[in-house]
Amino acid sequence: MIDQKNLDNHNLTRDEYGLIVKLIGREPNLTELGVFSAMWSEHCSYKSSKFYLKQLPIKGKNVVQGPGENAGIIDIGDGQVIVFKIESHNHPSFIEPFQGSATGVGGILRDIFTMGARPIALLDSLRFGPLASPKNRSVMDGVVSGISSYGNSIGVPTVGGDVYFNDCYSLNPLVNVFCMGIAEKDKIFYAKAEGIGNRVLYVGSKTGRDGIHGATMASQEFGEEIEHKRPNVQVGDPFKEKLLLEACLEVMDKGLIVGIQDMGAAGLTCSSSEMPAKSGTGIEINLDLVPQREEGMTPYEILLSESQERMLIVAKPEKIKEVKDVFAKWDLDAVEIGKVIEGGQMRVGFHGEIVVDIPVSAIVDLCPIYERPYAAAAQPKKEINIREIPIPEDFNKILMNLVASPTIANKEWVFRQYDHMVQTNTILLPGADASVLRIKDSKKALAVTLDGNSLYAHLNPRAGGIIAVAEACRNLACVGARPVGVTNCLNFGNPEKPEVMGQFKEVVEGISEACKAFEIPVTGGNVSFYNETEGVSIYPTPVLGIVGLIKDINKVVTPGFKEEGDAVVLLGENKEELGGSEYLKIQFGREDGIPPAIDLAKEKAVQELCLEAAEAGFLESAHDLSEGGLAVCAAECGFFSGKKIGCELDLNDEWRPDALVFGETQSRILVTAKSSKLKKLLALAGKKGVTAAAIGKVGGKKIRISLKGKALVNVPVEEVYKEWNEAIPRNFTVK
Amino acid sequence: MKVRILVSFKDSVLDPQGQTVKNALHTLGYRAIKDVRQGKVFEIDLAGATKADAEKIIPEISDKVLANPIIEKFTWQIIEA
Amino acid sequence: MKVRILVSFKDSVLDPQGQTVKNALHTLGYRAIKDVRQGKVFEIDLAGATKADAEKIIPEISDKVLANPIIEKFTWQIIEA
Amino acid sequence: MKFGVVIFPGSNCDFDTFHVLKNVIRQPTIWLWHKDHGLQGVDCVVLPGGFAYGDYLRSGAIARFSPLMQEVGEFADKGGVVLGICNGFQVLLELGLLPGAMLRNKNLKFLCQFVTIRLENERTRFTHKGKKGQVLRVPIAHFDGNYFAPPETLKEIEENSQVVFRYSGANGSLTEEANVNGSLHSIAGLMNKRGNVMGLMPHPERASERLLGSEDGRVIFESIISKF
Ligand SMILES: Nc1ncnc2c1ncn2[C@@H]1O[C@H](COP(=O)(O)OP(=O)(O)O)[C@@H](O)[C@H]1O
Ligand SMILES: [Mg+2]
Repeated sequence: MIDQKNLDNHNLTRDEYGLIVKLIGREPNLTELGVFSAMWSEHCSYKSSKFYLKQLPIKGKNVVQGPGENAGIIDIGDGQVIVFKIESHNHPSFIEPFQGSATGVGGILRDIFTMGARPIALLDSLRFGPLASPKNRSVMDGVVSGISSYGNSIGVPTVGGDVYFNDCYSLNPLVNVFCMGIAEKDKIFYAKAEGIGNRVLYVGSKTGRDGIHGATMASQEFGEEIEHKRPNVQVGDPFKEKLLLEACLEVMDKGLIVGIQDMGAAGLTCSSSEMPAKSGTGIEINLDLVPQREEGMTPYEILLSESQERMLIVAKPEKIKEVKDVFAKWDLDAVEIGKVIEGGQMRVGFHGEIVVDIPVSAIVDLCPIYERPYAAAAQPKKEINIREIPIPEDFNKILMNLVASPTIANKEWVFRQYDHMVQTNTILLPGADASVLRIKDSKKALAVTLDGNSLYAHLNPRAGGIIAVAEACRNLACVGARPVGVTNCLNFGNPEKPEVMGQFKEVVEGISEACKAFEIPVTGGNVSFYNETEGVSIYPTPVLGIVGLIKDINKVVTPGFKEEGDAVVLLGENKEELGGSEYLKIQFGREDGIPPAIDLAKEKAVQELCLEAAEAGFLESAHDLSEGGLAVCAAECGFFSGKKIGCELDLNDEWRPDALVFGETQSRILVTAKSSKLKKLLALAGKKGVTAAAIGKVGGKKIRISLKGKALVNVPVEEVYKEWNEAIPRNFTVK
Repeated sequence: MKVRILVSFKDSVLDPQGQTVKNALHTLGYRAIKDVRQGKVFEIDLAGATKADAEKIIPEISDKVLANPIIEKFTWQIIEA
Repeated sequence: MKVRILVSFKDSVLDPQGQTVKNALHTLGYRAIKDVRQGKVFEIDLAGATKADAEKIIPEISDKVLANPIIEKFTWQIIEA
Repeated sequence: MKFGVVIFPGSNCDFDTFHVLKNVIRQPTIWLWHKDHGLQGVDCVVLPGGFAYGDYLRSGAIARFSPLMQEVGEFADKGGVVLGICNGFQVLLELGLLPGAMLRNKNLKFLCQFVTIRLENERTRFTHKGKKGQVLRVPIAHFDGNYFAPPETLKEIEENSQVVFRYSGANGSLTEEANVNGSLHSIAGLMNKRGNVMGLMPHPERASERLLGSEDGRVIFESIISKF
């Protein structure tokens, strides 16, 4: 008999239980309850988010697969597709930073190769508490080593990502991992269990008692309450995954299988119910045949284990031998554990008894969808009275402080630990606005970026959503890439709280609005709720992963200044905006105000200008203005020049000097051009109706910025570089 | 005083390294080997400390620094007085 | 039978991992710790094997596989008959 | 010249190396599977980078026992040309075809970055197309690249001019800073006494195409394929 305590332990409500009984026509046994609990968890069912996610634009000419599969698929022409997706691994990464983040990488990789794509790039979006705290440092150290150990070992380059620091992440760090793969359009595989009588094969690591209830855990707040329920965090085995990757791609390439699905959250339960649910079939499996690492495992444990590096395959009986041979070649076992049946039931046997017998559709498709109450919460904070903020004297000092802020500082300490060059496709290494990968045997290249400023989203969720999309696209424009597809990871607090639901609703609306404006389809994503500890929630943190296509690899633009004497041109308009800026935070300790306004039509025009100028060969460099504004942008262009070249810029605006130099007004890109091409560039801007001002020249060893001839910033690039470069590593050096 | 601390994955946790070593040894013909678990050993010099000191310090640092109790366990012993 | 093999760096080889652990412990205030050396431990299950078997197999695999004699040394003992 | 690229379980620079040999250096190149027997008449065996057997236990420690490696050992004994890159270098050390061993990088972190290395010995099978003192810009990507050998061994290596590359500054100077992983004598690449087996930690295959930012690595492949 299922009692209230059972329900509490399984994080199911009375109503949900009532629905389960109705759907299966009787009371479930405990194992069946476990199955429902995992599949109806927030993490697997998206029950709180689905309603709002529906508004995301998912259509597009180039969309081969939108949301609903393991990953989204976009056609890039010439018979090729890209397959990409982002996932969160926040909770495990806090409990065990190394293994938590490592297994996060393992999970997203499986999502990609399970579709027949060879993974070609990983990116990671990380959020930590301030590095002054030893705990935060050790979380960051562990997370980065974990990602590095898994990605490096398996040989997929980790080519980019982002890292932000804020108090709100001290007890809830975020680890979002993105993976992209490439496949031939006619060789995509899906999680199908078609063909009555086809066999179900289990491949990969043995099943142990790890991570039971992982999905449920990711669907609850942290607190003392959940402490005792904490499962073992799984230990990743990248070597096993590498074998699995090669073997799976080989059986797919040889056309030996019908369908395949990884065992991620909710393990065997998830794959063995989703596959038949998608195909309108049923499945029969015998748990006695499942390879087990430990003795005496119960059906409940076997079904809900989240042991890593496992896949479920459906193949025709006559192909079984060949499938097994391929796996044997890679030192892996493929074990027959069941078959596809008629009738839509999931029927699980154990020691000669049927322990689960429920309709797959009930588990997979009929979870209630909630339109949770939301409060018009998180109203944008009141406009700050900008005149209250004194204009500091020493702009050099501010620039030094800004580049030393870990959010802005050089992230090389992180990406130097990632093999970002393996596969020899990375032609624009991490550090740039977007990473660029060549596609061998073609003139094309792919650009990828992750973005999301949560302070903006905290101050105005809708603007946060819009800006995250706009900035990601702008980053792509800076390297000369046009966006082709979007994935997103939405990290929030407890959705049962109306204010959090309010934030969620607005962020999603913002993302939808921006994606529609850019006419780019959302092909998938991930929602991570309950990033909340002892009642304190993270800032709403949307992370956008956007992929762009470059038609001619020779037209790629890079952020570094090139030659002394090149003209510096600012595309876009300056404004007087300081709300939510890194400048206010670092200099005045304030996280308030209204984040920068954004006009999507203007944003698009600026990006289009940058793209056309790149295609026309007018640009020597391009880098967008974001955290830290113009001064930080110009300094970075100097750092990326390789020779630490400076620049001399003179502005001619009526705004406050600190807003001009450090403000984060959107829709601006700093580009350089040979003086011979300057006129053409400005003419093109005029034609497109985009404000563009020649504001100075590349050259010298200093960053010099003045306003109407009056010097504001005048500091050697080398000195600024040193601060920028050492800000993160100095937290980790033990003498 | 010298202390030895052994840290290894809990029995229920997968030990990919140990597994791989076991497989390698099998391939080399060492069939007598039924299982291998791999862990870490720390030898710590506590010169001047008393047994009571060790009994206070060692479990503390093992739990806090050397091992992560979520997935690892430890044992320790004094190997030199 | 169960056997434990400890593999550690020879004294002539620097052990930066041990040093790092030591520094970390110092930072946390554990000043009593004078030195840390870090190594590997293997626990091997030889179910059904005799002592003589172990005495033959263990030094062999330690020397050939588990330790690299250029940089490492090993010791072993039977921990469960 | 016919090349054979060995695939161990866990190799991950196998495709990259194959690509450069076949499409950039344009030589007949075949795969050699670690479980197979027979080197199929190759003139040069290349052990690529990666994480053979996950690098569990020690880098290269398990791969050395692969059936094919016994034959690679015999091939080397007969004077066959063998090149080990990164993990391949580690395998050669474990196998004893090259002297010494690898320790963790001195900062105990994985390091992926471009480095500069100085060509120390140009009178080798692997470098005769280059010049002594020439500085190459080539990426590294490893956790265990901190070269170690006992003093007697080091002395012998130096006396026999077996050091082929050292980590150096861009101007060729040997500094502690340039020696990113802490290798003894800044050793980045090493050959055997006979001169037919070389291992190096940097990845020449990642620096053989203009698009990737450096073509300095080609000198090694071009030396191997031309008459020495
Ligand atoms: N933020 C989102 N935007 C669009 N689609 C989403 C979002 N979050 C999740 N989805 C889609 O919902 C589906 C189910 O989520 P998924 O993350 O695949 O579950 P699992 O963790 O089992 O892989 C996927 O197709 C995913 O792309
Ligand atoms: Mg999935």
